[in-house]
Amino acid sequence: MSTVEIDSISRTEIMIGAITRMLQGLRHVAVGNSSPIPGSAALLARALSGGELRVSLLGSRTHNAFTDGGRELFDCAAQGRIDAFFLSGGQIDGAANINLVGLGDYPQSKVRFPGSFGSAYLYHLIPRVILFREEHTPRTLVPKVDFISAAGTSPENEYRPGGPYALVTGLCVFSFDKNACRFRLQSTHPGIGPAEVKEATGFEYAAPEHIPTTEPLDSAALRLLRTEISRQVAETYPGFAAKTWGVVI
Amino acid sequence: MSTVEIDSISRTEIMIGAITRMLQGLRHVAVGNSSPIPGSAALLARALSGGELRVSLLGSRTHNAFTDGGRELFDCAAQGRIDAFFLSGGQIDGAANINLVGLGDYPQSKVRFPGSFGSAYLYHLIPRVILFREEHTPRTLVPKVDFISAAGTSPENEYRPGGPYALVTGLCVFSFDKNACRFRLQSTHPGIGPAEVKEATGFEYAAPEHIPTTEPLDSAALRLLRTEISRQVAETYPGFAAKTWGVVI
Amino acid sequence: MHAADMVIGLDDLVARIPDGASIAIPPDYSGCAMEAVKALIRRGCRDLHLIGVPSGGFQADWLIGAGCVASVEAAAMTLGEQGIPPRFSAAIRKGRIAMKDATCPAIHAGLQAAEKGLPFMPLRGILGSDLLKYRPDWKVIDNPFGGGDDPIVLIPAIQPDIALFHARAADRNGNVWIGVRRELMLMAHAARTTLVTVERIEDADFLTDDTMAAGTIPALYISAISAVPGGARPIGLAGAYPADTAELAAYAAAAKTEDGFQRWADEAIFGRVPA
Amino acid sequence: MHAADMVIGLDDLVARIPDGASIAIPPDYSGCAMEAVKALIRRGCRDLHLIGVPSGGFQADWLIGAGCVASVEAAAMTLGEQGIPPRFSAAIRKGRIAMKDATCPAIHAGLQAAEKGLPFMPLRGILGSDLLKYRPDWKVIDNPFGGGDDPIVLIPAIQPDIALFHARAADRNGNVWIGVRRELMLMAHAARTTLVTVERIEDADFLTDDTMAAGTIPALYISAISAVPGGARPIGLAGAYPADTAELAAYAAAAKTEDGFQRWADEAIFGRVPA
Repeated sequence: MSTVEIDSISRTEIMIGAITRMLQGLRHVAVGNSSPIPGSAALLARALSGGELRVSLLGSRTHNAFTDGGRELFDCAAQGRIDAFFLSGGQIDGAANINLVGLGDYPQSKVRFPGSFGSAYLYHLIPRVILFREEHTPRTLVPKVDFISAAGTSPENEYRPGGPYALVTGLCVFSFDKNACRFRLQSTHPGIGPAEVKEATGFEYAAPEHIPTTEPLDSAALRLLRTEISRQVAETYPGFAAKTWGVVI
Repeated sequence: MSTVEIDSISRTEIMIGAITRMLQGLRHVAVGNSSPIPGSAALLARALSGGELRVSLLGSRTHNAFTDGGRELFDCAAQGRIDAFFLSGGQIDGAANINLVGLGDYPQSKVRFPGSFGSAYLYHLIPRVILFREEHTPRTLVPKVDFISAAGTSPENEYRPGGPYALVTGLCVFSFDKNACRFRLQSTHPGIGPAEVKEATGFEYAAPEHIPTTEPLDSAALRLLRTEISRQVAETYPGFAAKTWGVVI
Repeated sequence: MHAADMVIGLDDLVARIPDGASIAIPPDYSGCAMEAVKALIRRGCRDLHLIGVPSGGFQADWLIGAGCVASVEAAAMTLGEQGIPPRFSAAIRKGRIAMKDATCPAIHAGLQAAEKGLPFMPLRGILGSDLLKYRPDWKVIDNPFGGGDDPIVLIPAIQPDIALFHARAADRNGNVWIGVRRELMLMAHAARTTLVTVERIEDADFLTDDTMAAGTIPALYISAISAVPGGARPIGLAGAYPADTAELAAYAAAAKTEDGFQRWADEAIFGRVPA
Repeated sequence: MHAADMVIGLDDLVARIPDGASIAIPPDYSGCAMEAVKALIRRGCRDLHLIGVPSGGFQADWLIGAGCVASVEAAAMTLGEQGIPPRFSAAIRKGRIAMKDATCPAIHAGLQAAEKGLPFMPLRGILGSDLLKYRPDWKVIDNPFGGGDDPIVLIPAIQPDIALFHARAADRNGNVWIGVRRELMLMAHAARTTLVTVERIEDADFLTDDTMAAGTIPALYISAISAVPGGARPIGLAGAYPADTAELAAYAAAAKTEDGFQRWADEAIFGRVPA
């Protein structure tokens, strides 16, 4: 195992830091497949909580306590035992709809994404669903998704204990306002201004006059992330850990 | 372990023999709790089949292959993987309705039976349900049960791959005619005549002119039952095995 | 929660069961927390709603005899070869407890609905049974996937306040090994609070052992654990110790009358030496 | 059936999969019968309906690339860190396969309905998703237990003709140990025919060992078994051997084009030495 030098905090680490903060005080967060940034944040948040936070990292063989097969995550969510989860999207729109299926007409998508996974269900059942997408461009954050894998909001009468809480990108953090059914710019990452975010965002969102900078991880947390946590991440996401921290297992 | 002498074939063994014959050629039979006579028959049929017949003996720790908890029997039945099952009743009526709940008005039964167990479900799903009741009297075989735990027949439109196949008592064997919705006297046990059966039966049934005698187990099968099988039975039904064969474990 | 906080004394464990709670208990052949039931009776618990998963046996009869029970939902009440639970049968005759008669798969279906956060689960069979008549909470709809005229029963979710059972072992993290007794896992998934007594607490992590993990309920679903060696006596515990059939028969005989039950309880539960 | 008759050669095993069969396969992290999939491709199998439980990965992409697949139902198709399965994505673009997009719990619910012999299972969520638009087989009803105006989705049963997977071990009676990978048990319960490759066949009876039994699929649900050591390579098998990431990456790179896939298949599947 070797670790390369990292001079300063990376964009990925800013995203991890922002998500880590959203998990404070929770009891149990689950992380799906193909979610290395949230996975890193969850493992870091667990370490910072002194073990109070449970993390179920799907696809991991060691950070996954489930013993009832593939269905357990979904049952567990419906039981109200999962406080937070993470979803991404090939496209995400201003009403927090996400598209994990493809671009263009369905089903013969001109660009096909992997598919909806559990999003159409978990988005409705887990109270704090954190959206994440590193690429923040008008191509990914669009006015309206081509295919709704999972809907951002639901009519009042529908059973929906869960829903979107925030959207973390490579440029900023949005919170989601369920009543207004739109995002609100919460903070911009170090070195990024509100104008850059506006330029890069394909949907309308609320923005207060004063927008703070996304607070980076403090140096102790950053050190923890780059040492112990990065190695935990590498077990499930070897490619990601190698690219981000030079961790090779 | 000790075995007492038994001079001749007992009524219980006649019942076991009659049931054993009904299990020939089947792939899988399950036996519920509180079913020592069918359990003995199933274990004997398995031995006679040279292991072709699978037996799932609920309540047994060794003759029970289920690994998915209490629900597995019911799921397995619905999958069509169980060919035969056994039900009894505090009362059984001429339409093959069974009462496992109690006598008199419900719910304040003047005599309370244990309850319906899985009968209301399994009776509908398992093709060959064999009813058994050692006590053959107008008190147990009645014109109409006080409470229908599980219905003998269903309207044509209802989903019902399963249902009653026969009724084995201490006096005789009835087969069940689904179209006529009534029992038919198939054979009387050695030493019992049709008149005795008629006297003892509270419901109407069809009876052909010539009624054969229930064929007892041949001596090899009887020997097997009294030796190896009786010890297997004792694991789950120690009281029954002690009473019937003097087997003490 | 830290695993260390999960392990508590038996009296503290049963203190988590409020009067009036709905409480799911396993059948006699699964893993019965008999010592916990005794402690619950000593506490003078009242108005429980018992849910037999799917049936009730000695535990239920003890609780009914001691006046702890207002109502029961079960597919059957049985002491196995010892016959009908005598205190249950007397309570029914006198109308002292309310009985919701069910059928085994309906109990499993209701718990699975709760496990899945669903309002109901469909279930085949049952049609034509008088059970349906007395269960207005069970509904019949026409199968939306059928050709019409295909009635099917829907069973509403059963979410117990408490699941209470006994198991062979817990580990240092609060994971509980139950082996093939998956109905205990179902109970833990479905219930709001899961209380477990175990033979022993091992200094191990069952979840890191592939073989043990397969039969383990993760601590996530466990609220509190007490170490109670012999906690399933006299019912017995598979793989640990057999039933004490003499003691079970003695109970069944004694409990035939209310006085007999009281004398039995005085000695067996309250530890009072008979005069 | 006698256990001895259950153990057959790999070619005989895949001969049980008829052209046109619906076949359930596990996700890459569970237990994938990669060698069996190769044998199926060598046989020239056609018109399969693949069911990803709940997703499809390398197995699915190999079969699609080799022209064995008519349609796919899955919640996702992914090679994990290797991205989108390239032959799947090309087949979609060209309209060569029919895709039934699902969501993970809907696949599990459909299989559980089949496991229970039910026509359907209810499932929360999904409302508002375009998945519903393209799944006329999914129905929405008003929850009969709600106060009215509480729509809920019903998922029809998914009963695969075949379940195909790889596991660590079978015993001499045909019981298969799968540990915590209970989705394999669900597949075996739900499918008409279950075909399994295993690392080894042990001279043991897993069901008589309390610890092993907890993670065992009884032979009752298993149709045939082949002993294929390394049968999950290059995906890997938990507790046995890791993924061969270099080989997986090489596949993902090669399969970007149809020609690249053919060259890869010639060598990796048909064992032809490249010219």
